[in-house]
Amino acid sequence: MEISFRDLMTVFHGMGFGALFMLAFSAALAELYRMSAPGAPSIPSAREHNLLLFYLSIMVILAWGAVLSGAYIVYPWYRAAVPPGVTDLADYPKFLLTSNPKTSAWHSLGMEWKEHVAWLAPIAMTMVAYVFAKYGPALARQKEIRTAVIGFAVVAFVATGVAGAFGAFLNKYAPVRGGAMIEIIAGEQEGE
Amino acid sequence: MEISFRDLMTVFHGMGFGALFMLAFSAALAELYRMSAPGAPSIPSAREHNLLLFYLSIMVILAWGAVLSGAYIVYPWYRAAVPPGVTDLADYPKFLLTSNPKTSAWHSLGMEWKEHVAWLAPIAMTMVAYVFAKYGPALARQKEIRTAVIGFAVVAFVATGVAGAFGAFLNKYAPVRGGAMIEIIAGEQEGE
Amino acid sequence: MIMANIKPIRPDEIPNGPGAAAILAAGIGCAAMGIFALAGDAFASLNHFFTFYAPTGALSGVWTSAVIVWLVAWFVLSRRWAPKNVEMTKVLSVSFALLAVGVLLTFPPVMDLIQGR
Amino acid sequence: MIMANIKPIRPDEIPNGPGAAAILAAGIGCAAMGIFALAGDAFASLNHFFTFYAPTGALSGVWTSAVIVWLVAWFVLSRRWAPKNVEMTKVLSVSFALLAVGVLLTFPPVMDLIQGR
Repeated sequence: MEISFRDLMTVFHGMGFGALFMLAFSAALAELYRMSAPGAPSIPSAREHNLLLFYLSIMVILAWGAVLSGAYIVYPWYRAAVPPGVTDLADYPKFLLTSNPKTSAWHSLGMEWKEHVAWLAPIAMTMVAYVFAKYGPALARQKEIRTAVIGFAVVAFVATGVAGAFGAFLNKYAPVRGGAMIEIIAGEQEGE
Repeated sequence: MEISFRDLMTVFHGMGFGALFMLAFSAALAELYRMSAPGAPSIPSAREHNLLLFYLSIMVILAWGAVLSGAYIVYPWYRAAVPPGVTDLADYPKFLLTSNPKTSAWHSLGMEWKEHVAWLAPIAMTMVAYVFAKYGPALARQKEIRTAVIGFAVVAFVATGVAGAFGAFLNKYAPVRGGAMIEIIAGEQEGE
Repeated sequence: MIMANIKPIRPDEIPNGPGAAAILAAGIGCAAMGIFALAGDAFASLNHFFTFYAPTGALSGVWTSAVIVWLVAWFVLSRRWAPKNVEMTKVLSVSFALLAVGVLLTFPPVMDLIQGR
Repeated sequence: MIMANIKPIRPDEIPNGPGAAAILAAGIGCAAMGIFALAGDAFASLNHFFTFYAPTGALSGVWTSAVIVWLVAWFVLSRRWAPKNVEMTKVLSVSFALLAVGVLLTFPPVMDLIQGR
């Protein structure tokens, strides 16, 4: 069982940042909704407030980590130009996809959508965390601000979902590959 | 952009059931923890209680959906025996992986772990949902039951994470393939 | 059974018996999953026996059997414990121990270790 | 700016200005991301201009520019609105409209439609 360096970086990008960010979402949405609900049965304690703020801050870091690692580590490998004379496109995922009309939309729809829409998530989440830090439970009396916070958070979730789902497909149909092989478990021959 | 029938079923298994189940987890854990916390500042309203119960019930359905679709739809394609005379193993993912010592552990560790441990999740989550339905806010006075509910839920989450992460890797290194091709978007030639 | 019964039930209280039954049964189900997985892997005859549905192989029988064990255990425990308060601390320890068995025995390196591979 | 100011601030209340500034700025940043993405796709010269870091291509300039627009907008709005209450309903409508612009313009079929492809 081994993994290439580029695969490993893709795992950090997609699972370490992206998937963790998405997994954190449902709790963030539920707690934001609840803590700022008008007529909530109780005022959240300072501890609850700080816990959610810490949680949102981690999510902001994960969101920026996901888009930056995507744009500066994985994407350059994905879009690398094919050197003259090379005919095997396996190491050039973008050109592998666009070389065939049956797969080109995975790039022209999937990648082009993903690479741009994903950036809405860190911008939106940074705002969400800032506003929660600033207002906290007082959001219950700021109905419009609360609407904006939840609305932007939902859009960030959906944008990340689009990016993640297409990421999974692209990683299947045209994985980035190459770099040193990293052995996780020494090879074994037996099958079962 | 097209997808094979087997790929599509794998998507239903992995994203439709598995990933949705995982995405739902953080909110379920946070709310279970909070609602049943001893000395919680407020008794959850009946509406809150019913909402979480509904949410947990959906998760139970997703968990069973994920393991059953895995075991009866995707896994048979994964483990299909190679007919005599066939030398191209691309359509026989298990044998493709085990034929090479460098990839065999993806099967012998990844798949063998995933196919068994994943079943802990629906069993555990069914118990969690039942106990929450039965006790609800009274869990705050049943410290041990609460510990068991949260402990089993965390194990279900981790088991699903193992299954999902290896699922993603297996889907990359030895995807199930074949069946009718389903066109999502008509082919186009242009690249950018 | 040693864990059953004991504390009187206050009128406003749901007894802990139904919860204990569900929790212990879930522990039993998880342990059964691990034990059957190991058994199916270790013995060719059991592997054959567990092949309830050929395309899914032994996994079909392993999970079906584990689920049956879980549901039967739940049913039996529920009938015995439903109206009672049981010693929850003991139930909890046993349940988590059984869960740990399930987690460990579904982990291939542990399976292999036990089989001396 | 028409949205700014108005209601008196109660002493126990945080004014809505800082929140409004952050929200509107986020809307502006998202819209900027969409607009720059479209511009970089539509005009070869802009595509070239946006290539701040060659391996990442135009995306590097598109996102950097959008983030700068967002942060500058946030800074400016914060300075103007920090101590005030603003007409939040208007701010909200405009922010969601800008967010919608960002969502639509980052969707390739809409990009293509606008460019008449």
